[in-house]
Amino acid sequence: MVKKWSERIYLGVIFLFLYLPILVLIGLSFNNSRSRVVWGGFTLKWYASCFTDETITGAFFTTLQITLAAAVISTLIGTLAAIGISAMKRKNRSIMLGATNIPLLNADIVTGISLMLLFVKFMNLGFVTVLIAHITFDIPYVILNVLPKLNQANRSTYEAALDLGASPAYAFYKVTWPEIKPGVFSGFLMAVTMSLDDFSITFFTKGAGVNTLSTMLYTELRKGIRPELYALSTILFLFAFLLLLVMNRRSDKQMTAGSF
Amino acid sequence: MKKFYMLSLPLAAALFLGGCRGTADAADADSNTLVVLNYGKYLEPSVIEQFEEETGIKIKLEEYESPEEMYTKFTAGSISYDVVCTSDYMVERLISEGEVSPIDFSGFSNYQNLNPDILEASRIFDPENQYSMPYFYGTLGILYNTTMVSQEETQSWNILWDDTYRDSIIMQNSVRDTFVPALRLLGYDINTEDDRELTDALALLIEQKPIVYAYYVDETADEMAAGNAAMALVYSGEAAYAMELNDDLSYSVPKEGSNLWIDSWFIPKRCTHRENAEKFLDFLCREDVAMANFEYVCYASPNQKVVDALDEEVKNDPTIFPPDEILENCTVYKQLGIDTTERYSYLWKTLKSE
Amino acid sequence: MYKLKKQFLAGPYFIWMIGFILLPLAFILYYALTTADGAFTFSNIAAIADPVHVKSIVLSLKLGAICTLVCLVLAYPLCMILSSFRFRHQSFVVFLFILPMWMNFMLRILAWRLLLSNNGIVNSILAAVGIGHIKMLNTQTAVVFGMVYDFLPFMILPIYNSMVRIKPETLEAARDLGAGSFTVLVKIIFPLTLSGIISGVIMVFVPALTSFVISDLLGGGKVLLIGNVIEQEFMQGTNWHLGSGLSVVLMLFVIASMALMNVFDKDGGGTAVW
Amino acid sequence: MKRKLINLIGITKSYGNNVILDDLNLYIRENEFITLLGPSGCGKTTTLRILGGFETPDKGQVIFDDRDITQLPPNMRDLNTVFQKYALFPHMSIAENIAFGLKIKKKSKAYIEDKIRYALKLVNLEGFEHRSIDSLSGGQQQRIAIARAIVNEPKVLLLDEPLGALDLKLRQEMQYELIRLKNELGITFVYVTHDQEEALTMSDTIVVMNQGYIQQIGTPEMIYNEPVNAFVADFIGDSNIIDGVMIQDKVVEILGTKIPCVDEGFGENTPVDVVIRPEDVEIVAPGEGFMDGVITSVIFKGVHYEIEILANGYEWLADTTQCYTAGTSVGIRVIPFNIQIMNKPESEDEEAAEIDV
Repeated sequence: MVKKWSERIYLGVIFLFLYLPILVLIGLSFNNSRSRVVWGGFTLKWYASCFTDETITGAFFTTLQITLAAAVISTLIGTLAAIGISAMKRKNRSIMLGATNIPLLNADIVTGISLMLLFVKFMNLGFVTVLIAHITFDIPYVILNVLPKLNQANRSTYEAALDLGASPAYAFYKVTWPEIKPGVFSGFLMAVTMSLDDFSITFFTKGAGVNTLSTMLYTELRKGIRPELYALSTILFLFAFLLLLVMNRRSDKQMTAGSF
Repeated sequence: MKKFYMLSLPLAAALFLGGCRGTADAADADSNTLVVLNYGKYLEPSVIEQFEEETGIKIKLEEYESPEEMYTKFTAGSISYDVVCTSDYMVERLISEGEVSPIDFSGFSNYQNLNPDILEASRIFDPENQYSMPYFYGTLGILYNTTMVSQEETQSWNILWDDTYRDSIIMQNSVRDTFVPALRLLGYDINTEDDRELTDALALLIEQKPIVYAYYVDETADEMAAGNAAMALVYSGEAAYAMELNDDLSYSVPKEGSNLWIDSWFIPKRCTHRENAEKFLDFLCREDVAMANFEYVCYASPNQKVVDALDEEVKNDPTIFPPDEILENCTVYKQLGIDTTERYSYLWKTLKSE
Repeated sequence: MYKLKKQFLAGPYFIWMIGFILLPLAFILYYALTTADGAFTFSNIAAIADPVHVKSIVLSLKLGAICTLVCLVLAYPLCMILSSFRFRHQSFVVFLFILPMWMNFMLRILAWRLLLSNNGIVNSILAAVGIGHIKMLNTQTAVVFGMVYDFLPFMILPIYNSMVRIKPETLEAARDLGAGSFTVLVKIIFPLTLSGIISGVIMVFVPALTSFVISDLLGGGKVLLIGNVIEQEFMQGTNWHLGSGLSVVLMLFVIASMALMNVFDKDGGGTAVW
Repeated sequence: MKRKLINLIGITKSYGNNVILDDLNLYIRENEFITLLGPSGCGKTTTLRILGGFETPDKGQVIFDDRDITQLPPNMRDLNTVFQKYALFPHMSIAENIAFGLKIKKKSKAYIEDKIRYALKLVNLEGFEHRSIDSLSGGQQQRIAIARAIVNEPKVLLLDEPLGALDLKLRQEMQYELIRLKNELGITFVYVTHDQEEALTMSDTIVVMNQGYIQQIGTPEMIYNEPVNAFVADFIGDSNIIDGVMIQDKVVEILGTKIPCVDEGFGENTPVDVVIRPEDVEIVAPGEGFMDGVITSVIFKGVHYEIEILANGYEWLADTTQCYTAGTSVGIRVIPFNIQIMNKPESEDEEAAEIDV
């Protein structure tokens, strides 16, 4: 019993550590003062104004577009790549995986600048370049999520499906897909998260007039962050939080009584 | 196929959002646009709307945080900016690199509103006043908390070396600004390229480092407003913002002298909408527009009409409009040679790694 | 026949990789090995030997190592507790830890500044309890703290994943054969989670080594990491050649640390990150 | 009789509202090969896990060697388990796996090496010391799991469906191995299975369980020949189980026909279950038995034919060595001794609880 309690306390402390800054930011979104450090009483006005301010909604929609488009495209390319890589010989596989690790391991700023150096040689910076950059650093997350699931998946079931006359596409859809689906799904969500959170790479690859929430925040650091941004971030966070709860409820229902 | 459908849903959403954006992008092809590069929050949003309404020109605004950052993006050359606002020495650098084209002020109807003194001061980086148009100006000084520091103390940069304020001093996280107090205390020119003088200043700054609370690039105003430090090296504009948040704060420029900065507009050579750019600059000189911008930014305006229209109290506020006796001791940054720039960069790293 | 076809599925990614991963890397290499005039040089790489740069990379290695160790010590027991819950959907746990990232990173670090500053919330609580003021912000400790905060999930996730893969009967078998809790931990759980630990260590150590925003925001600009040096060369000093040279050196350190970790990874499967 | 080594007293265990074991009482004698037999969910594995120390009963006591070990953790118990899915340590070699328990007991190196060699010999895998686990077949892995358990010289070896994952041939071979091992080692085996053939082949004693209750305990012969209720009869081998009415002592009516039997004391006109084993059904010429019918199918089973006869609306199952063709009219006869009469349970719950030893 003591062990149970100390375990719970430990869990609680870690989660407090991870979520404390978020509580602070949610608190700030209700602060009736433009300053981060002065409490001016409770207000909901930032929630009203964050949807009327055009620059904020503009940045918000750009963020959503880039995040979603990059996540979907990188999920497609990444999943296909993972399937391809898993079918490769050991040597080719390690070469591919080595290259895949580069964007994960490089300093963000180096990735951002190197992409910028590339882009300016061939095209104008703009919405598309940010999108390409995001896809580039999203793909590794997708591959690394899908690949373990492919390795766990039973290869013979796929072959059995082919043996039973299924086309490769149909066999993939009916046999392999259900097994890697959780990996693809979490890869997609990782990609969304990473895109949403990125600043450095976006900053270097964006063109005039393209602003995401991160880059907008950055330009506001010196002269005070508009409190609407706290409100918007809170909304975004709560949305993700609700999504998680719904997902968890669904998994509760699927929970079996456990084996005996 | 349900699963693929699910996957395609976010893509559809993205494309839909893209469709909404599409209208904005379409303006790109339209010649009637203007790509503006400016510091963050340095332009009253209604001014943009007003300009677009009056002229039908669509503005695409790009913002940045520090001149060096701007330089990185600007020289990468991927975006063809039509009109750029940046700091004095950066204007000078770009002029010397041949990136700036002269502005034809003869077509302007509001150019004469500008204060000739400031135009004169601008000659340090733009000798003929032909490449740039001043937008705002101000000083570098000490923002201090009157409950912790007295006004007399802040009359000299020496206060920043006072051990009684250990962990209560905020410096700038940018190399030239932080070197200014040290150089002035030693009696050197802030535009010095003398290696020995710079090394002396570095020694002074290394001596200071243990008592420094932080080198902040941003946030100084907020930290001061929160009372987390007694004083900070800041630009007058930031000081004004901080003082708005906290009545205990005050601002002064030490007698040894400091930096006078002038943020100016210029038109790059690669500009593709020159006519629109000049229209825009002329528009900014208009009294009502300049006033709107002044009220939004709260920095000293070089627009004489604006100054004349202000209350005496504001006009004589030394935080916003530096008095002449202070200006006399202040110098505008000059662009330094490549060797000195690299030297500075190295000294800065040395200081930080101590 | 099918095998051949399957490999081609990686085709689009392969092209993407060459275009947007390897080619930019080549640009960095080009800059690293040339001067501003375009002449070939090793000086940008050799610049790492400069005392200032040595100092910053040593500091980066030190703080990165401390951060990794703290993350490991915090994450391991946490994963043991979490894995005992046996969630039906492992991804639920994953999302619990990446959920905070839906709040912008810079905002979260700023919130920590608010919490840790001299007159901040934590100090107010400490003062109220009577412990008094502790200077937390703008120290190396604060930087490590911020790194641990930011990178902890990347330690937790791979370890958790390797932990839930251990079959319960394997642990029962060990207990059955007379192993006490400690022996089970050392002889069974630890070796079976080793590849997860290695992934976690890499996923934490590498970004900690290259980070620069955290040291700026929580270190008050007083802590100069190699990431800060590179950032400065690109953003302030505008010496891209030197910045690229140091980036290349940093990448060599990263590769070296990965190779070192892989020596311990018998499975050679250190890539199973999630 | 050997002494009682293990005594389970009043064991009750439930998960939430799901009662797995309800007041179970059972003793296990020294050197006995005892099998817990029943369908999945009958509580046999839970009983084994309580013995092994992996579960703690909600109520009741586990007495081992006159000591209450109910709360003792598994690593302190003097018994070892062979798991259903082998549960070998994937990161260790075969020798390391086998040495695991011995190293914990701090045995000398020479002793451990001796033991490994001995154990591998015992399970017919000599020379496998340094192979890795992945290189072994299922049967080999299972034998390593057994070797790993027995080197510790436990007083009791618990086996949880150890042969379940093996193919038929291997399973039969392993059955003989287990019997041989038991005889060589002279220790108590507690064996859990749902396979009645396995249970009948190897056990000294079989405990038939259903829904958390013990149905019958006895030697394989007893269980097979004298099932105490329809559940046991049905579960152990094939049976003809027919609704009947006990007209009076020694006379039972099934399918509209009165036939003689040897049972008494059920009262008059009592509904009963009548159980007749297929091999006890004699096929005779029409009119010579107590009932006539038509053969509907004949399946060759190697040693015998399995024949289905439709008579009075019931599909009789009969085993015979003689060959018939489908469609033949035949008579059915069973000698009274081979007719088992059982009380009908009033409800399903009672069926489970009926015999509670």
